[in-house]
Amino acid sequence: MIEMTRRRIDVDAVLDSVRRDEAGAVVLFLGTVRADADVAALDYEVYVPMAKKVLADLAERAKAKFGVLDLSIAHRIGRVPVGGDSVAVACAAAHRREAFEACAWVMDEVKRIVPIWKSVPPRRVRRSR
Amino acid sequence: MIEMTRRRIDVDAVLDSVRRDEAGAVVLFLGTVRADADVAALDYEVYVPMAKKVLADLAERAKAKFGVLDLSIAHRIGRVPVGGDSVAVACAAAHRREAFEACAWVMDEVKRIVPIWKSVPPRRVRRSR
Amino acid sequence: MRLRVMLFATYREIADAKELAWTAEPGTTLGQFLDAFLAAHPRLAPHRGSMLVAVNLAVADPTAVLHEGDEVALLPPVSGGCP
Amino acid sequence: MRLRVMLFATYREIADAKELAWTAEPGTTLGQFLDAFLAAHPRLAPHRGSMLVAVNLAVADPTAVLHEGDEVALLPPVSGGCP
Repeated sequence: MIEMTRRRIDVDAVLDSVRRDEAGAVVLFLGTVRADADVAALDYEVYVPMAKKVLADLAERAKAKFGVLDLSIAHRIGRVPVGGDSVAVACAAAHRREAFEACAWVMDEVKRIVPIWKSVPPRRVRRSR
Repeated sequence: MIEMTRRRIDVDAVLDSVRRDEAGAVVLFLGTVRADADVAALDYEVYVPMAKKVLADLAERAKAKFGVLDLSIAHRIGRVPVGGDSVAVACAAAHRREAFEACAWVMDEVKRIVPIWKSVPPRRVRRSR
Repeated sequence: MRLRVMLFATYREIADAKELAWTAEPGTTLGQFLDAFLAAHPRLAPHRGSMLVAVNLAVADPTAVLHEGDEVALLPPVSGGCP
Repeated sequence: MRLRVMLFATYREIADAKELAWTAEPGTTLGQFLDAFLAAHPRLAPHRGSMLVAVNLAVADPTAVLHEGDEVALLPPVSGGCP
Protein backbone atom coordinates (compact mmCIF):
# COMPACT_ATOMS: atom_id res chain seq x y z
CA MET A 1 0.00 0.00 0.00
CA ILE A 2 1.35 3.36 -1.09
CA GLU A 3 -0.73 6.31 0.03
CA MET A 4 -0.44 10.08 -0.12
CA THR A 5 -3.20 11.60 1.95
CA ARG A 6 -4.52 14.95 3.16
CA ARG A 7 -6.25 13.19 6.05
CA ARG A 8 -4.91 11.70 9.27
CA ILE A 9 -2.84 8.56 8.55
CA ASP A 10 -4.83 5.47 9.60
CA VAL A 11 -2.05 3.60 11.42
CA ASP A 12 -4.11 0.43 11.92
CA ALA A 13 -4.87 0.29 8.20
CA VAL A 14 -1.17 0.70 7.39
CA LEU A 15 -0.28 -2.13 9.82
CA ASP A 16 -3.06 -4.39 8.57
CA SER A 17 -1.93 -3.86 4.97
CA VAL A 18 1.36 -5.71 5.67
CA ARG A 19 0.21 -8.41 8.11
CA ARG A 20 0.71 -11.97 6.87
CA ASP A 21 0.44 -15.37 8.51
CA GLU A 22 4.05 -16.07 7.41
CA ALA A 23 5.30 -13.00 9.31
CA GLY A 24 6.95 -13.27 12.72
CA ALA A 25 7.72 -9.56 12.92
CA VAL A 26 6.08 -6.29 11.94
CA VAL A 27 7.97 -3.00 12.33
CA LEU A 28 6.20 0.34 12.06
CA PHE A 29 7.92 3.70 11.84
CA LEU A 30 5.98 6.90 12.43
CA GLY A 31 7.51 10.28 11.68
CA THR A 32 5.77 12.81 13.91
CA VAL A 33 5.80 16.60 13.90
CA ARG A 34 8.05 17.62 16.79
CA ALA A 35 7.42 20.68 18.95
CA ASP A 36 10.59 22.54 18.02
CA ALA A 37 10.90 26.23 18.91
CA ASP A 38 8.23 28.28 17.13
CA VAL A 39 6.79 25.20 15.38
CA ALA A 40 3.08 24.54 15.86
CA ALA A 41 2.67 22.61 12.60
CA LEU A 42 4.52 21.67 9.41
CA ASP A 43 3.32 21.98 5.83
CA TYR A 44 4.13 19.14 3.44
CA GLU A 45 4.16 19.88 -0.27
CA VAL A 46 4.23 16.82 -2.51
CA TYR A 47 4.70 16.20 -6.23
CA VAL A 48 2.03 13.56 -5.91
CA PRO A 49 2.27 11.46 -9.09
CA MET A 50 6.08 11.29 -8.91
CA ALA A 51 6.08 10.64 -5.14
CA LYS A 52 3.69 7.70 -5.62
CA LYS A 53 5.88 6.29 -8.37
CA VAL A 54 9.12 6.69 -6.37
CA LEU A 55 7.56 5.21 -3.20
CA ALA A 56 6.12 2.20 -5.06
CA ASP A 57 9.56 1.58 -6.58
CA LEU A 58 11.19 2.02 -3.15
CA ALA A 59 8.84 -0.55 -1.59
CA GLU A 60 9.68 -3.08 -4.33
CA ARG A 61 13.42 -2.48 -3.92
CA ALA A 62 13.15 -2.90 -0.13
CA LYS A 63 11.30 -6.21 -0.56
CA ALA A 64 14.01 -7.48 -2.91
CA LYS A 65 16.97 -6.10 -0.91
CA PHE A 66 15.89 -7.34 2.54
CA GLY A 67 13.63 -10.27 1.62
CA VAL A 68 10.70 -8.83 3.55
CA LEU A 69 7.15 -10.05 2.94
CA ASP A 70 5.40 -6.72 2.47
CA LEU A 71 6.00 -3.02 3.00
CA SER A 72 3.60 -0.07 3.04
CA ILE A 73 4.24 3.66 3.06
CA ALA A 74 1.78 6.47 3.80
CA HIS A 75 2.70 10.18 3.76
CA ARG A 76 0.67 13.23 4.66
CA ILE A 77 0.12 16.17 2.31
CA GLY A 78 -0.60 19.64 3.68
CA ARG A 79 -0.56 20.91 7.23
CA VAL A 80 0.21 18.51 10.10
CA PRO A 81 0.02 19.83 13.68
CA VAL A 82 2.62 19.06 16.36
CA GLY A 83 2.16 15.47 17.51
CA GLY A 84 0.60 14.42 14.20
CA ASP A 85 2.00 11.65 12.01
CA SER A 86 3.59 12.91 8.80
CA VAL A 87 4.77 9.54 7.52
CA ALA A 88 4.18 5.86 8.32
CA VAL A 89 6.29 2.94 7.08
CA ALA A 90 5.22 -0.60 7.99
CA CYS A 91 7.15 -3.73 7.16
CA ALA A 92 6.41 -7.42 7.77
CA ALA A 93 9.06 -10.13 7.66
CA ALA A 94 9.64 -13.67 8.82
CA HIS A 95 12.23 -12.43 11.36
CA ARG A 96 12.69 -9.17 13.18
CA ARG A 97 16.16 -8.19 11.96
CA GLU A 98 15.19 -7.71 8.31
CA ALA A 99 11.96 -5.94 9.30
CA PHE A 100 13.94 -3.35 11.34
CA GLU A 101 16.58 -2.95 8.62
CA ALA A 102 14.09 -2.55 5.76
CA CYS A 103 12.01 -0.02 7.70
CA ALA A 104 15.05 2.11 8.63
CA TRP A 105 16.45 1.95 5.08
CA VAL A 106 13.13 3.01 3.55
CA MET A 107 12.94 6.04 5.86
CA ASP A 108 16.48 7.08 4.87
CA GLU A 109 15.48 6.82 1.22
CA VAL A 110 12.19 8.69 1.74
CA LYS A 111 14.16 11.64 3.07
CA ARG A 112 16.68 11.37 0.23
CA ILE A 113 14.78 10.81 -3.01
CA VAL A 114 11.01 11.32 -2.65
CA PRO A 115 9.72 14.69 -3.98
CA ILE A 116 8.26 15.98 -0.73
CA TRP A 117 9.14 19.31 0.88
CA LYS A 118 8.32 20.47 4.35
CA SER A 119 8.11 24.04 5.60
CA VAL A 120 7.09 25.85 8.74
CA PRO A 121 3.83 27.68 8.02
CA PRO A 122 4.13 31.45 8.37
CA ARG A 123 2.67 32.82 11.60
CA ARG A 124 -0.40 34.93 11.22
CA VAL A 125 0.40 38.51 12.13
CA ARG A 126 -1.90 39.71 14.86
CA ARG A 127 -2.87 43.32 14.44
CA SER A 128 -3.50 45.33 17.58
CA ARG A 129 -6.80 47.00 16.86
CA MET B 1 3.44 1.29 30.10
CA ILE B 2 4.28 -2.29 30.97
CA GLU B 3 1.47 -4.73 30.39
CA MET B 4 1.02 -8.48 30.57
CA THR B 5 -2.37 -9.38 29.16
CA ARG B 6 -4.56 -12.37 28.36
CA ARG B 7 -6.47 -10.23 25.85
CA ARG B 8 -5.58 -8.98 22.38
CA ILE B 9 -2.81 -6.34 22.57
CA ASP B 10 -4.34 -2.89 21.90
CA VAL B 11 -1.70 -1.58 19.49
CA ASP B 12 -3.14 1.96 19.38
CA ALA B 13 -3.05 2.17 23.16
CA VAL B 14 0.59 1.01 23.17
CA LEU B 15 1.49 3.65 20.55
CA ASP B 16 -0.46 6.40 22.31
CA SER B 17 1.28 5.59 25.60
CA VAL B 18 4.64 6.75 24.18
CA ARG B 19 3.55 9.68 21.98
CA ARG B 20 5.00 13.04 23.02
CA ASP B 21 5.09 16.46 21.39
CA GLU B 22 8.89 16.42 21.68
CA ALA B 23 9.08 13.19 19.61
CA GLY B 24 9.98 13.21 15.94
CA ALA B 25 9.94 9.42 15.65
CA VAL B 26 7.93 6.51 17.01
CA VAL B 27 9.00 2.93 16.30
CA LEU B 28 6.70 -0.01 17.02
CA PHE B 29 7.73 -3.64 16.95
CA LEU B 30 5.11 -6.39 16.86
CA GLY B 31 6.07 -10.02 17.34
CA THR B 32 3.43 -12.10 15.58
CA VAL B 33 2.71 -15.81 15.67
CA ARG B 34 4.04 -17.18 12.40
CA ALA B 35 2.38 -20.01 10.49
CA ASP B 36 5.24 -22.49 10.76
CA ALA B 37 4.63 -26.13 9.89
CA ASP B 38 2.05 -27.66 12.26
CA VAL B 39 1.66 -24.41 14.22
CA ALA B 40 -1.89 -23.02 14.54
CA ALA B 41 -1.18 -21.13 17.76
CA LEU B 42 1.46 -20.62 20.46
CA ASP B 43 1.01 -20.77 24.22
CA TYR B 44 2.85 -18.19 26.32
CA GLU B 45 3.54 -19.02 29.96
CA VAL B 46 4.68 -16.07 32.06
CA TYR B 47 6.05 -15.66 35.59
CA VAL B 48 3.94 -12.52 35.77
CA PRO B 49 5.28 -10.56 38.77
CA MET B 50 8.92 -11.15 37.79
CA ALA B 51 8.23 -10.44 34.09
CA LYS B 52 6.62 -7.10 35.01
CA LYS B 53 9.59 -6.19 37.17
CA VAL B 54 12.19 -7.19 34.55
CA LEU B 55 10.30 -5.36 31.75
CA ALA B 56 9.93 -2.17 33.80
CA ASP B 57 13.66 -2.28 34.55
CA LEU B 58 14.40 -2.96 30.85
CA ALA B 59 12.33 0.07 29.78
CA GLU B 60 14.22 2.32 32.20
CA ARG B 61 17.58 1.00 31.03
CA ALA B 62 16.61 1.53 27.37
CA LYS B 63 15.59 5.14 28.12
CA ALA B 64 18.93 5.82 29.80
CA LYS B 65 21.04 3.92 27.25
CA PHE B 66 19.53 5.41 24.07
CA GLY B 67 18.16 8.70 25.39
CA VAL B 68 14.66 7.92 24.15
CA LEU B 69 11.63 9.79 25.49
CA ASP B 70 9.39 6.87 26.41
CA LEU B 71 9.12 3.14 25.85
CA SER B 72 6.23 0.73 26.39
CA ILE B 73 6.10 -3.06 26.31
CA ALA B 74 3.03 -5.30 26.17
CA HIS B 75 3.18 -9.12 26.11
CA ARG B 76 0.44 -11.70 25.73
CA ILE B 77 -0.16 -14.50 28.22
CA GLY B 78 -1.83 -17.73 27.12
CA ARG B 79 -2.79 -18.91 23.65
CA VAL B 80 -2.20 -16.66 20.63
CA PRO B 81 -3.41 -17.85 17.20
CA VAL B 82 -1.35 -17.56 14.01
CA GLY B 83 -1.31 -13.90 12.91
CA GLY B 84 -1.89 -12.64 16.45
CA ASP B 85 0.46 -10.24 18.22
CA SER B 86 2.42 -11.88 21.04
CA VAL B 87 4.48 -8.81 21.97
CA ALA B 88 4.48 -5.08 21.23
CA VAL B 89 7.34 -2.67 21.93
CA ALA B 90 6.83 1.03 21.19
CA CYS B 91 9.48 3.70 21.52
CA ALA B 92 9.36 7.47 21.00
CA ALA B 93 12.47 9.59 20.47
CA ALA B 94 13.47 12.98 19.15
CA HIS B 95 15.16 11.31 16.14
CA ARG B 96 14.57 8.05 14.34
CA ARG B 97 17.95 6.39 14.80
CA GLU B 98 17.70 6.03 18.58
CA ALA B 99 14.06 4.95 18.33
CA PHE B 100 15.00 2.07 15.99
CA GLU B 101 18.02 1.09 18.09
CA ALA B 102 16.17 1.14 21.42
CA CYS B 103 13.27 -0.89 20.03
CA ALA B 104 15.55 -3.55 18.52
CA TRP B 105 17.68 -3.75 21.67
CA VAL B 106 14.63 -4.18 23.91
CA MET B 107 13.35 -7.06 21.77
CA ASP B 108 16.74 -8.80 21.99
CA GLU B 109 16.62 -8.41 25.77
CA VAL B 110 13.00 -9.58 26.01
CA LYS B 111 14.01 -12.85 24.36
CA ARG B 112 17.08 -13.14 26.59
CA ILE B 113 16.06 -12.27 30.14
CA VAL B 114 12.28 -12.03 30.61
CA PRO B 115 10.68 -15.10 32.27
CA ILE B 116 8.31 -16.02 29.44
CA TRP B 117 8.16 -19.41 27.76
CA LYS B 118 6.39 -20.31 24.56
CA SER B 119 5.24 -23.73 23.47
CA VAL B 120 3.23 -25.24 20.65
CA PRO B 121 -0.09 -26.40 22.10
CA PRO B 122 -0.62 -30.15 21.78
CA ARG B 123 -2.97 -31.11 18.97
CA ARG B 124 -6.27 -32.55 20.01
CA VAL B 125 -6.44 -36.17 19.02
CA ARG B 126 -9.38 -36.73 16.72
CA ARG B 127 -11.12 -39.97 17.35
CA SER B 128 -12.68 -41.70 14.39
CA ARG B 129 -16.36 -42.47 15.12
CA MET C 1 6.76 21.72 -29.13
CA ARG C 2 5.02 22.60 -25.89
CA LEU C 3 6.27 21.55 -22.44
CA ARG C 4 4.68 21.80 -18.99
CA VAL C 5 7.15 23.06 -16.38
CA MET C 6 6.28 22.16 -12.77
CA LEU C 7 7.77 24.12 -9.86
CA PHE C 8 7.80 23.12 -6.20
CA ALA C 9 8.52 24.55 -2.75
CA THR C 10 11.14 27.34 -2.87
CA TYR C 11 11.24 27.33 -6.70
CA ARG C 12 7.46 27.78 -6.80
CA GLU C 13 7.78 30.70 -4.40
CA ILE C 14 10.62 32.28 -6.37
CA ALA C 15 8.80 31.97 -9.71
CA ASP C 16 5.42 32.64 -8.08
CA ALA C 17 3.90 29.87 -10.18
CA LYS C 18 3.22 26.12 -9.73
CA GLU C 19 3.15 25.41 -13.42
CA LEU C 20 4.36 27.28 -16.49
CA ALA C 21 3.96 26.59 -20.20
CA TRP C 22 7.14 26.60 -22.30
CA THR C 23 7.73 26.26 -26.00
CA ALA C 24 10.92 24.76 -27.45
CA GLU C 25 12.20 23.48 -30.79
CA PRO C 26 11.71 19.76 -31.44
CA GLY C 27 14.89 17.87 -30.52
CA THR C 28 15.75 20.16 -27.61
CA THR C 29 17.61 18.38 -24.82
CA LEU C 30 16.85 18.81 -21.14
CA GLY C 31 20.15 20.70 -20.73
CA GLN C 32 19.28 23.12 -23.55
CA PHE C 33 15.80 23.66 -22.10
CA LEU C 34 17.30 24.44 -18.67
CA ASP C 35 19.74 26.97 -20.17
CA ALA C 36 16.87 28.81 -21.83
CA PHE C 37 14.41 28.48 -18.95
CA LEU C 38 16.87 29.71 -16.31
CA ALA C 39 17.88 32.61 -18.56
CA ALA C 40 14.22 33.58 -18.62
CA HIS C 41 13.93 33.10 -14.82
CA PRO C 42 17.27 34.41 -13.56
CA ARG C 43 16.24 34.21 -9.87
CA LEU C 44 16.08 30.41 -10.22
CA ALA C 45 19.50 30.18 -11.90
CA PRO C 46 21.58 30.18 -8.67
CA HIS C 47 19.77 26.95 -7.64
CA ARG C 48 20.85 24.96 -10.69
CA GLY C 49 23.63 23.17 -8.80
CA SER C 50 21.28 21.60 -6.24
CA MET C 51 18.30 21.25 -8.60
CA LEU C 52 17.01 17.78 -9.48
CA VAL C 53 15.09 17.63 -12.75
CA ALA C 54 12.45 15.03 -13.62
CA VAL C 55 10.83 14.40 -16.99
CA ASN C 56 7.47 12.60 -16.91
CA LEU C 57 7.97 11.65 -13.21
CA ALA C 58 11.49 10.20 -13.58
CA VAL C 59 14.78 11.93 -12.83
CA ALA C 60 16.49 12.66 -16.16
CA ASP C 61 19.96 13.60 -17.45
CA PRO C 62 20.75 16.87 -19.28
CA THR C 63 21.30 14.81 -22.47
CA ALA C 64 17.69 13.53 -22.50
CA VAL C 65 15.77 14.68 -25.56
CA LEU C 66 12.41 16.28 -24.80
CA HIS C 67 9.15 15.59 -26.62
CA GLU C 68 5.84 17.35 -27.22
CA GLY C 69 3.75 17.46 -24.04
CA ASP C 70 6.56 16.40 -21.69
CA GLU C 71 6.13 17.33 -18.01
CA VAL C 72 9.42 18.78 -16.77
CA ALA C 73 9.63 19.21 -12.97
CA LEU C 74 12.24 21.33 -11.19
CA LEU C 75 12.78 19.83 -7.74
CA PRO C 76 14.52 21.56 -4.83
CA PRO C 77 16.40 19.28 -2.40
CA VAL C 78 13.72 17.05 -0.82
CA SER C 79 12.87 17.07 2.88
CA GLY C 80 9.97 14.67 3.48
CA GLY C 81 9.35 12.36 6.37
CA CYS C 82 10.07 13.17 9.97
CA PRO C 83 11.68 16.39 11.22
CA MET D 1 11.87 -21.92 57.67
CA ARG D 2 9.34 -22.36 54.89
CA LEU D 3 9.98 -21.52 51.22
CA ARG D 4 7.67 -21.37 48.19
CA VAL D 5 9.22 -23.05 45.16
CA MET D 6 7.78 -21.92 41.79
CA LEU D 7 8.20 -24.07 38.68
CA PHE D 8 7.65 -23.02 35.05
CA ALA D 9 7.31 -24.50 31.58
CA THR D 10 9.30 -27.74 31.17
CA TYR D 11 10.22 -27.85 34.89
CA ARG D 12 6.54 -27.52 35.80
CA GLU D 13 5.75 -30.42 33.47
CA ILE D 14 8.57 -32.59 34.83
CA ALA D 15 7.62 -31.96 38.47
CA ASP D 16 3.89 -31.95 37.62
CA ALA D 17 3.44 -28.95 39.93
CA LYS D 18 3.43 -25.15 39.56
CA GLU D 19 4.30 -24.51 43.17
CA LEU D 20 5.76 -26.64 45.95
CA ALA D 21 6.31 -25.94 49.63
CA TRP D 22 9.80 -26.64 51.00
CA THR D 23 11.23 -26.50 54.50
CA ALA D 24 14.87 -25.70 55.21
CA GLU D 25 17.09 -24.76 58.16
CA PRO D 26 17.48 -21.03 58.80
CA GLY D 27 20.69 -19.77 57.18
CA THR D 28 20.42 -22.13 54.21
CA THR D 29 21.97 -20.69 51.03
CA LEU D 30 20.36 -20.88 47.61
CA GLY D 31 23.06 -23.37 46.54
CA GLN D 32 22.37 -25.63 49.53
CA PHE D 33 18.62 -25.45 48.88
CA LEU D 34 19.16 -26.45 45.24
CA ASP D 35 21.31 -29.44 46.22
CA ALA D 36 18.56 -30.70 48.50
CA PHE D 37 15.65 -29.84 46.21
CA LEU D 38 17.19 -31.48 43.15
CA ALA D 39 18.08 -34.56 45.18
CA ALA D 40 14.37 -34.82 46.06
CA HIS D 41 13.38 -34.20 42.39
CA PRO D 42 16.06 -36.10 40.47
CA ARG D 43 14.31 -35.64 37.09
CA LEU D 44 14.99 -31.89 37.37
CA ALA D 45 18.67 -32.39 38.28
CA PRO D 46 19.98 -32.70 34.66
CA HIS D 47 18.65 -29.18 33.97
CA ARG D 48 20.72 -27.50 36.68
CA GLY D 49 23.32 -26.23 34.20
CA SER D 50 20.83 -24.19 32.16
CA MET D 51 18.56 -23.31 35.10
CA LEU D 52 18.19 -19.67 36.15
CA VAL D 53 17.10 -19.21 39.77
CA ALA D 54 15.28 -16.17 41.11
CA VAL D 55 14.58 -15.30 44.75
CA ASN D 56 11.70 -12.88 45.33
CA LEU D 57 11.57 -11.96 41.59
CA ALA D 58 15.29 -11.23 41.16
CA VAL D 59 17.95 -13.57 39.77
CA ALA D 60 20.15 -14.68 42.69
CA ASP D 61 23.57 -16.31 43.22
CA PRO D 62 24.07 -19.71 44.90
CA THR D 63 25.68 -17.88 47.86
CA ALA D 64 22.50 -15.90 48.62
CA VAL D 65 21.08 -16.71 52.06
CA LEU D 66 17.38 -17.61 52.08
CA HIS D 67 14.81 -16.33 54.53
CA GLU D 68 11.43 -17.42 55.88
CA GLY D 69 8.73 -17.04 53.22
CA ASP D 70 11.11 -16.52 50.29
CA GLU D 71 9.73 -17.25 46.81
CA VAL D 72 12.32 -19.31 44.92
CA ALA D 73 11.62 -19.68 41.18
CA LEU D 74 13.31 -22.24 38.94
CA LEU D 75 13.38 -20.81 35.42
CA PRO D 76 14.08 -22.78 32.23
CA PRO D 77 15.81 -20.87 29.40
CA VAL D 78 13.34 -18.14 28.39
CA SER D 79 11.73 -17.89 24.94
CA GLY D 80 9.32 -14.97 24.91
CA GLY D 81 8.55 -12.50 22.17
CA CYS D 82 8.31 -13.37 18.53
CA PRO D 83 8.96 -16.81 17.03
